Amino acid sequence: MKINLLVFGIARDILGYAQHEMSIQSDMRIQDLKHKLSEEYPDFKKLAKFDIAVNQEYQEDSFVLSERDEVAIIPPVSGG
Amino acid sequence: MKINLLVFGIARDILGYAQHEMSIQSDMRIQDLKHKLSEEYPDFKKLAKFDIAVNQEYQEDSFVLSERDEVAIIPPVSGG
Amino acid sequence: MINVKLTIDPLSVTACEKMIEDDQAGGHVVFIGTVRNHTSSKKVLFLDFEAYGPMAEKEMHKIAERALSKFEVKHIVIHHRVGQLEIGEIPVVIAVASAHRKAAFRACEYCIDSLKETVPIWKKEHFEDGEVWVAAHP
Amino acid sequence: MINVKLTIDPLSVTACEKMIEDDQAGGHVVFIGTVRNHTSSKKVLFLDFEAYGPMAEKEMHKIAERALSKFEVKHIVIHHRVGQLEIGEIPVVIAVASAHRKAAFRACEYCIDSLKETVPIWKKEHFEDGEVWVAAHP
Repeated sequence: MKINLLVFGIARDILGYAQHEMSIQSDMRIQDLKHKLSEEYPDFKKLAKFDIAVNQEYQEDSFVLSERDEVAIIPPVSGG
Repeated sequence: MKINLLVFGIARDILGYAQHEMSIQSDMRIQDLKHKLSEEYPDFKKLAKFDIAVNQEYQEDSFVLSERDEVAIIPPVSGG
Repeated sequence: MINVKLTIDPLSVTACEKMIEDDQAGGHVVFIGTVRNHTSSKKVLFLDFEAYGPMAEKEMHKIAERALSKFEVKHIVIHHRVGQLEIGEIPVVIAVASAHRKAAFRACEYCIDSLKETVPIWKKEHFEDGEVWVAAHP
Repeated sequence: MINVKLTIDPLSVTACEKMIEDDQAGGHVVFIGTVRNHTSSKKVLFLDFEAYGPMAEKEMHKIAERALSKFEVKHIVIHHRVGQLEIGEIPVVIAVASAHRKAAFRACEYCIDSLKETVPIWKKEHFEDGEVWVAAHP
Protein backbone atom coordinates (compact mmCIF):
# COMPACT_ATOMS: atom_id res chain seq x y z
CA MET A 1 0.00 0.00 0.00
CA LYS A 2 0.99 3.60 -0.36
CA ILE A 3 1.39 6.42 2.12
CA ASN A 4 2.15 10.07 1.54
CA LEU A 5 5.34 10.76 3.49
CA LEU A 6 6.04 14.37 4.56
CA VAL A 7 9.50 15.18 5.85
CA PHE A 8 10.52 18.24 7.88
CA GLY A 9 13.54 19.95 9.36
CA ILE A 10 16.66 17.86 9.77
CA ALA A 11 14.76 14.74 8.64
CA ARG A 12 14.47 16.31 5.21
CA ASP A 13 18.24 16.84 5.16
CA ILE A 14 18.73 13.16 6.02
CA LEU A 15 16.30 11.77 3.47
CA GLY A 16 16.99 14.34 0.79
CA TYR A 17 13.35 14.99 0.00
CA ALA A 18 10.39 16.83 1.53
CA GLN A 19 7.60 14.64 0.20
CA HIS A 20 7.44 11.12 -1.16
CA GLU A 21 4.77 8.60 -2.05
CA MET A 22 6.15 5.60 -0.23
CA SER A 23 5.18 1.97 -0.75
CA ILE A 24 4.99 0.03 2.49
CA GLN A 25 3.64 -3.36 3.54
CA SER A 26 0.02 -3.44 4.72
CA ASP A 27 -0.65 -3.00 8.43
CA MET A 28 2.73 -1.47 9.07
CA ARG A 29 2.97 0.03 12.53
CA ILE A 30 4.70 3.29 13.32
CA GLN A 31 7.43 1.46 15.19
CA ASP A 32 8.13 -0.57 12.05
CA LEU A 33 8.37 2.59 9.96
CA LYS A 34 10.70 4.18 12.48
CA HIS A 35 12.83 1.05 12.50
CA LYS A 36 12.93 0.92 8.70
CA LEU A 37 13.97 4.58 8.49
CA SER A 38 16.65 4.18 11.14
CA GLU A 39 18.10 1.12 9.43
CA GLU A 40 18.23 2.69 5.99
CA TYR A 41 19.36 6.11 7.23
CA PRO A 42 21.47 5.68 10.38
CA ASP A 43 21.53 9.47 10.89
CA PHE A 44 18.04 9.08 12.35
CA LYS A 45 19.63 7.27 15.29
CA LYS A 46 21.68 10.38 16.06
CA LEU A 47 18.58 12.55 16.59
CA ALA A 48 17.42 13.40 20.10
CA LYS A 49 14.21 11.66 18.99
CA PHE A 50 11.72 11.68 16.16
CA ASP A 51 7.97 11.30 16.18
CA ILE A 52 5.45 10.32 13.58
CA ALA A 53 2.19 12.14 12.91
CA VAL A 54 -0.56 10.50 10.88
CA ASN A 55 -3.08 12.76 9.21
CA GLN A 56 -1.78 15.66 11.28
CA GLU A 57 -2.04 13.98 14.69
CA TYR A 58 0.78 12.54 16.77
CA GLN A 59 0.43 8.74 17.05
CA GLU A 60 1.99 6.10 19.26
CA ASP A 61 4.44 3.44 18.11
CA SER A 62 1.67 0.82 18.08
CA PHE A 63 -0.51 2.79 15.64
CA VAL A 64 -1.17 0.93 12.39
CA LEU A 65 -0.82 2.84 9.14
CA SER A 66 -3.49 2.75 6.44
CA GLU A 67 -3.56 3.23 2.69
CA ARG A 68 -3.25 6.90 1.69
CA ASP A 69 -2.36 8.12 5.17
CA GLU A 70 -0.51 11.42 5.36
CA VAL A 71 2.50 10.39 7.43
CA ALA A 72 4.87 13.06 8.71
CA ILE A 73 8.31 12.59 10.18
CA ILE A 74 8.62 15.05 13.06
CA PRO A 75 12.19 15.56 14.30
CA PRO A 76 12.63 17.45 17.59
CA VAL A 77 10.58 20.62 17.31
CA SER A 78 12.08 24.02 18.11
CA GLY A 79 9.42 26.65 17.61
CA GLY A 80 8.93 29.73 19.75
CA MET B 1 8.00 69.21 68.03
CA LYS B 2 6.39 69.34 64.63
CA ILE B 3 5.98 66.80 61.89
CA ASN B 4 4.52 67.19 58.43
CA LEU B 5 1.66 64.69 58.24
CA LEU B 6 0.55 63.48 54.78
CA VAL B 7 -2.71 61.61 54.55
CA PHE B 8 -3.88 59.39 51.68
CA GLY B 9 -6.86 57.40 50.49
CA ILE B 10 -9.45 56.50 53.07
CA ALA B 11 -7.27 57.95 55.82
CA ARG B 12 -7.84 61.35 54.28
CA ASP B 13 -11.60 60.79 54.39
CA ILE B 14 -11.31 59.89 58.09
CA LEU B 15 -9.15 62.85 59.10
CA GLY B 16 -10.73 65.33 56.72
CA TYR B 17 -7.42 66.71 55.47
CA ALA B 18 -4.58 65.69 53.16
CA GLN B 19 -1.73 67.49 54.84
CA HIS B 20 -1.23 68.91 58.31
CA GLU B 21 1.63 70.29 60.36
CA MET B 22 1.08 68.30 63.51
CA SER B 23 2.53 69.03 66.92
CA ILE B 24 3.58 65.91 68.78
CA GLN B 25 5.63 65.14 71.86
CA SER B 26 9.37 64.61 71.36
CA ASP B 27 10.60 61.08 70.75
CA MET B 28 7.16 59.84 69.79
CA ARG B 29 7.30 56.36 68.30
CA ILE B 30 5.19 55.25 65.36
CA GLN B 31 3.17 52.96 67.60
CA ASP B 32 2.29 55.97 69.76
CA LEU B 33 1.18 57.94 66.73
CA LYS B 34 -0.94 55.03 65.50
CA HIS B 35 -2.49 54.71 68.97
CA LYS B 36 -3.21 58.44 69.16
CA LEU B 37 -4.86 58.42 65.72
CA SER B 38 -6.94 55.34 66.51
CA GLU B 39 -8.13 56.82 69.81
CA GLU B 40 -9.10 60.18 68.34
CA TYR B 41 -10.54 58.71 65.13
CA PRO B 42 -12.01 55.27 65.87
CA ASP B 43 -12.60 54.69 62.13
CA PHE B 44 -8.89 53.85 61.91
CA LYS B 45 -9.65 50.71 63.94
CA LYS B 46 -12.01 49.54 61.20
CA LEU B 47 -9.28 49.51 58.53
CA ALA B 48 -7.69 46.24 57.45
CA LYS B 49 -4.47 47.92 58.64
CA PHE B 50 -2.53 51.12 58.23
CA ASP B 51 1.18 51.73 57.96
CA ILE B 52 3.35 54.75 58.55
CA ALA B 53 6.10 55.93 56.22
CA VAL B 54 8.70 58.41 57.40
CA ASN B 55 10.50 60.47 54.79
CA GLN B 56 9.09 58.15 52.12
CA GLU B 57 10.21 54.86 53.69
CA TYR B 58 8.07 52.36 55.55
CA GLN B 59 9.08 52.20 59.20
CA GLU B 60 8.38 49.79 62.05
CA ASP B 61 6.24 50.58 65.09
CA SER B 62 9.36 51.11 67.22
CA PHE B 63 10.74 53.85 64.96
CA VAL B 64 11.14 57.19 66.72
CA LEU B 65 9.92 60.32 64.93
CA SER B 66 12.07 63.42 64.63
CA GLU B 67 11.41 67.10 64.21
CA ARG B 68 10.32 67.99 60.66
CA ASP B 69 9.86 64.40 59.55
CA GLU B 70 7.55 63.85 56.59
CA VAL B 71 5.15 61.31 58.08
CA ALA B 72 2.62 59.59 55.81
CA ILE B 73 -0.40 57.58 56.84
CA ILE B 74 -0.61 54.65 54.42
CA PRO B 75 -3.95 52.83 54.51
CA PRO B 76 -4.13 49.46 52.65
CA VAL B 77 -2.71 50.04 49.18
CA SER B 78 -4.61 48.98 46.08
CA GLY B 79 -2.56 49.91 43.04
CA GLY B 80 -2.26 47.84 39.90
CA MET C 1 17.96 48.57 32.91
CA ILE C 2 15.19 49.81 35.15
CA ASN C 3 12.55 52.31 34.08
CA VAL C 4 9.84 53.39 36.48
CA LYS C 5 7.15 55.97 35.87
CA LEU C 6 4.09 57.29 37.64
CA THR C 7 2.02 59.47 35.36
CA ILE C 8 -1.40 61.01 34.83
CA ASP C 9 -1.14 60.39 31.07
CA PRO C 10 -2.39 57.24 29.33
CA LEU C 11 0.17 54.43 29.36
CA SER C 12 1.62 53.08 26.13
CA VAL C 13 2.12 49.33 26.18
CA THR C 14 4.13 49.59 22.97
CA ALA C 15 6.45 52.19 24.51
CA CYS C 16 7.12 49.87 27.47
CA GLU C 17 7.81 46.97 25.11
CA LYS C 18 10.20 49.10 23.04
CA MET C 19 12.17 50.03 26.14
CA ILE C 20 13.06 46.43 26.93
CA GLU C 21 14.15 45.48 23.41
CA ASP C 22 17.57 43.86 23.50
CA ASP C 23 19.28 41.63 20.96
CA GLN C 24 20.53 39.44 23.79
CA ALA C 25 17.09 38.93 25.31
CA GLY C 26 14.85 36.33 23.72
CA GLY C 27 12.00 36.28 26.22
CA HIS C 28 9.75 39.22 26.96
CA VAL C 29 6.84 39.04 29.36
CA VAL C 30 4.42 41.91 29.68
CA PHE C 31 1.67 42.34 32.25
CA ILE C 32 -1.09 44.79 31.41
CA GLY C 33 -3.67 45.63 34.03
CA THR C 34 -6.97 47.06 32.83
CA VAL C 35 -9.99 48.47 34.62
CA ARG C 36 -12.71 45.82 34.84
CA ASN C 37 -16.38 46.72 34.55
CA HIS C 38 -17.38 44.95 37.74
CA THR C 39 -16.17 43.87 41.18
CA SER C 40 -17.97 41.10 43.03
CA SER C 41 -21.06 41.53 40.86
CA LYS C 42 -21.27 45.31 41.27
CA LYS C 43 -21.07 47.43 38.13
CA VAL C 44 -18.08 49.78 38.14
CA LEU C 45 -18.44 53.14 36.38
CA PHE C 46 -14.85 54.32 36.65
CA LEU C 47 -11.89 54.31 39.01
CA ASP C 48 -9.83 57.00 40.67
CA PHE C 49 -6.17 56.27 41.39
CA GLU C 50 -4.19 58.42 43.76
CA ALA C 51 -0.59 57.97 44.81
CA TYR C 52 1.95 59.20 47.29
CA GLY C 53 3.98 60.14 44.25
CA PRO C 54 7.64 60.33 45.31
CA MET C 55 7.38 57.32 47.62
CA ALA C 56 5.44 55.31 45.05
CA GLU C 57 8.19 55.79 42.48
CA LYS C 58 10.82 54.86 45.07
CA GLU C 59 8.92 51.68 45.98
CA MET C 60 8.45 50.75 42.33
CA HIS C 61 12.18 51.19 41.84
CA LYS C 62 12.95 49.02 44.86
CA ILE C 63 10.70 46.27 43.50
CA ALA C 64 12.46 46.38 40.13
CA GLU C 65 15.88 46.26 41.84
CA ARG C 66 14.83 43.29 43.95
CA ALA C 67 13.49 41.51 40.86
CA LEU C 68 16.76 42.15 39.00
CA SER C 69 18.73 40.63 41.87
CA LYS C 70 16.36 37.68 42.45
CA PHE C 71 15.85 36.63 38.82
CA GLU C 72 18.10 36.38 35.77
CA VAL C 73 16.48 39.23 33.88
CA LYS C 74 17.93 42.17 31.98
CA HIS C 75 15.36 44.93 31.88
CA ILE C 76 12.30 45.89 33.90
CA VAL C 77 9.81 48.64 33.11
CA ILE C 78 7.06 49.51 35.59
CA HIS C 79 4.63 52.24 34.58
CA HIS C 80 1.59 53.17 36.66
CA ARG C 81 -1.06 55.71 35.93
CA VAL C 82 -2.98 57.90 38.37
CA GLY C 83 -6.14 59.97 38.06
CA GLN C 84 -9.54 58.96 36.74
CA LEU C 85 -9.58 55.81 34.59
CA GLU C 86 -12.50 54.51 32.58
CA ILE C 87 -13.41 50.84 32.01
CA GLY C 88 -10.82 49.18 29.78
CA GLU C 89 -8.13 51.77 30.44
CA ILE C 90 -4.72 50.69 31.67
CA PRO C 91 -3.54 51.54 35.19
CA VAL C 92 -0.35 49.47 35.06
CA VAL C 93 2.13 47.98 32.60
CA ILE C 94 5.08 45.83 33.64
CA ALA C 95 7.51 44.66 30.97
CA VAL C 96 10.43 42.33 31.59
CA ALA C 97 13.11 41.06 29.23
CA SER C 98 15.47 38.17 29.83
CA ALA C 99 17.57 35.69 27.94
CA HIS C 100 15.31 32.86 29.08
CA ARG C 101 11.58 33.01 29.44
CA LYS C 102 11.08 31.36 32.82
CA ALA C 103 12.94 34.13 34.62
CA ALA C 104 10.91 36.75 32.76
CA PHE C 105 7.61 35.17 33.85
CA ARG C 106 8.78 34.88 37.48
CA ALA C 107 10.12 38.44 37.59
CA CYS C 108 7.06 39.98 35.96
CA GLU C 109 4.69 38.24 38.36
CA TYR C 110 6.92 39.17 41.30
CA CYS C 111 6.75 42.83 40.28
CA ILE C 112 2.98 43.04 39.98
CA ASP C 113 2.43 41.01 43.19
CA SER C 114 4.84 43.26 45.10
CA LEU C 115 3.41 46.43 43.59
CA LYS C 116 -0.04 45.51 44.87
CA GLU C 117 1.37 44.91 48.35
CA THR C 118 3.71 47.80 48.99
CA VAL C 119 3.45 50.67 46.52
CA PRO C 120 1.48 53.57 48.02
CA ILE C 121 -1.23 53.85 45.38
CA TRP C 122 -4.92 53.70 46.18
CA LYS C 123 -7.91 53.15 44.00
CA LYS C 124 -11.48 54.19 44.63
CA GLU C 125 -14.21 52.36 42.75
CA HIS C 126 -17.16 54.44 41.67
CA PHE C 127 -20.52 52.67 41.37
CA GLU C 128 -23.94 54.01 40.43
CA ASP C 129 -24.88 54.10 44.12
CA GLY C 130 -21.65 55.11 45.79
CA GLU C 131 -17.91 54.63 45.96
CA VAL C 132 -15.40 52.62 47.93
CA TRP C 133 -11.66 52.62 48.62
CA VAL C 134 -10.54 49.19 47.45
CA ALA C 135 -9.07 46.88 50.13
CA ALA C 136 -9.39 49.47 52.90
CA HIS C 137 -11.59 47.32 55.12
CA PRO C 138 -11.19 43.64 56.06
CA MET D 1 -11.96 33.15 22.56
CA ILE D 2 -9.10 31.43 20.82
CA ASN D 3 -7.16 32.89 17.94
CA VAL D 4 -4.30 30.98 16.37
CA LYS D 5 -2.23 32.00 13.39
CA LEU D 6 0.81 30.76 11.52
CA THR D 7 2.08 33.35 9.08
CA ILE D 8 5.02 34.43 6.99
CA ASP D 9 4.24 38.09 7.71
CA PRO D 10 5.70 40.05 10.63
CA LEU D 11 3.70 39.62 13.85
CA SER D 12 1.98 42.56 15.47
CA VAL D 13 2.14 42.47 19.26
CA THR D 14 -0.40 45.28 19.40
CA ALA D 15 -2.84 43.35 17.22
CA CYS D 16 -2.58 40.35 19.56
CA GLU D 17 -3.17 42.59 22.58
CA LYS D 18 -6.19 44.20 20.92
CA MET D 19 -7.75 40.79 20.28
CA ILE D 20 -7.86 39.90 23.97
CA GLU D 21 -9.36 43.19 25.16
CA ASP D 22 -12.40 42.53 27.33
CA ASP D 23 -14.12 44.76 29.88
CA GLN D 24 -14.47 41.77 32.19
CA ALA D 25 -10.78 40.86 32.08
CA GLY D 26 -8.43 42.85 34.31
CA GLY D 27 -5.22 40.87 33.79
CA HIS D 28 -3.41 40.49 30.51
CA VAL D 29 -0.15 38.62 30.15
CA VAL D 30 1.78 38.70 26.90
CA PHE D 31 4.79 36.63 25.97
CA ILE D 32 6.92 37.90 23.10
CA GLY D 33 9.73 35.76 21.77
CA THR D 34 12.47 37.48 19.84
CA VAL D 35 15.46 36.22 17.90
CA ARG D 36 18.59 36.49 20.04
CA ASN D 37 21.93 37.40 18.56
CA HIS D 38 23.74 34.43 20.05
CA THR D 39 23.33 30.86 21.25
CA SER D 40 25.85 29.38 23.66
CA SER D 41 28.41 32.04 22.75
CA LYS D 42 28.07 31.63 18.99
CA LYS D 43 26.98 34.66 16.99
CA VAL D 44 23.67 34.11 15.18
CA LEU D 45 23.16 35.87 11.83
CA PHE D 46 19.52 34.98 11.27
CA LEU D 47 17.05 32.15 11.74
CA ASP D 48 14.87 30.13 9.42
CA PHE D 49 11.58 28.82 10.74
CA GLU D 50 9.68 26.13 8.91
CA ALA D 51 6.43 24.50 9.95
CA TYR D 52 4.18 21.59 9.10
CA GLY D 53 1.52 24.24 8.58
CA PRO D 54 -1.86 22.57 8.99
CA MET D 55 -0.72 20.37 11.87
CA ALA D 56 1.08 23.26 13.58
CA GLU D 57 -2.10 25.34 13.62
CA LYS D 58 -4.07 22.34 14.95
CA GLU D 59 -1.53 21.79 17.74
CA MET D 60 -1.53 25.48 18.62
CA HIS D 61 -5.32 25.34 18.83
CA LYS D 62 -5.18 22.25 21.05
CA ILE D 63 -2.75 23.99 23.40
CA ALA D 64 -5.05 27.01 23.65
CA GLU D 65 -8.06 24.76 24.32
CA ARG D 66 -6.18 22.88 27.03
CA ALA D 67 -5.09 26.16 28.61
CA LEU D 68 -8.68 27.43 28.57
CA SER D 69 -9.86 24.28 30.35
CA LYS D 70 -6.96 24.15 32.86
CA PHE D 71 -6.89 27.81 33.86
CA GLU D 72 -9.55 30.43 34.54
CA VAL D 73 -8.78 32.54 31.49
CA LYS D 74 -11.00 34.14 28.89
CA HIS D 75 -8.99 34.66 25.73
CA ILE D 76 -5.85 33.17 24.23
CA VAL D 77 -4.03 34.34 21.11
CA ILE D 78 -1.09 32.37 19.74
CA HIS D 79 0.63 33.74 16.65
CA HIS D 80 3.76 32.20 15.19
CA ARG D 81 5.80 33.35 12.25
CA VAL D 82 7.69 31.24 9.72
CA GLY D 83 10.36 32.05 7.15
CA GLN D 84 13.59 33.95 7.61
CA LEU D 85 13.80 36.11 10.73
CA GLU D 86 16.53 38.59 11.57
CA ILE D 87 17.94 39.33 15.03
CA GLY D 88 15.34 41.13 17.16
CA GLU D 89 12.39 39.98 15.05
CA ILE D 90 9.47 38.21 16.67
CA PRO D 91 8.78 34.52 15.95
CA VAL D 92 6.02 34.14 18.54
CA VAL D 93 3.45 36.15 20.47
CA ILE D 94 1.13 34.65 23.07
CA ALA D 95 -1.48 36.88 24.68
CA VAL D 96 -3.82 35.79 27.47
CA ALA D 97 -6.61 37.67 29.22
CA SER D 98 -8.30 36.70 32.45
CA ALA D 99 -10.25 38.23 35.29
CA HIS D 100 -7.38 37.52 37.66
CA ARG D 101 -3.72 37.80 36.87
CA LYS D 102 -2.40 34.58 38.37
CA ALA D 103 -4.36 32.45 35.91
CA ALA D 104 -3.15 34.61 33.03
CA PHE D 105 0.51 34.11 34.00
CA ARG D 106 0.03 30.34 34.42
CA ALA D 107 -1.84 29.97 31.13
CA CYS D 108 0.60 32.08 29.12
CA GLU D 109 3.59 30.14 30.41
CA TYR D 110 1.77 26.85 29.80
CA CYS D 111 1.13 27.85 26.19
CA ILE D 112 4.71 28.79 25.36
CA ASP D 113 6.12 25.74 27.19
CA SER D 114 3.72 23.43 25.34
CA LEU D 115 4.33 25.13 22.01
CA LYS D 116 8.04 24.46 22.32
CA GLU D 117 7.35 20.80 23.07
CA THR D 118 4.69 19.76 20.60
CA VAL D 119 4.05 22.21 17.78
CA PRO D 120 5.72 21.02 14.57
CA ILE D 121 7.85 24.07 13.88
CA TRP D 122 11.60 23.90 13.37
CA LYS D 123 14.22 26.57 13.47
CA LYS D 124 17.61 26.54 11.84
CA GLU D 125 20.26 28.89 13.20
CA HIS D 126 22.60 30.41 10.68
CA PHE D 127 26.10 31.31 11.85
CA GLU D 128 29.03 32.80 9.99
CA ASP D 129 30.54 29.34 9.67
CA GLY D 130 27.52 27.11 9.19
CA GLU D 131 24.01 26.32 10.29
CA VAL D 132 22.24 23.98 12.67
CA TRP D 133 18.73 22.66 13.27
CA VAL D 134 18.03 23.66 16.86
CA ALA D 135 17.44 20.81 19.34
CA ALA D 136 17.79 18.10 16.69
CA HIS D 137 20.65 16.34 18.42
CA PRO D 138 21.06 15.40 22.08
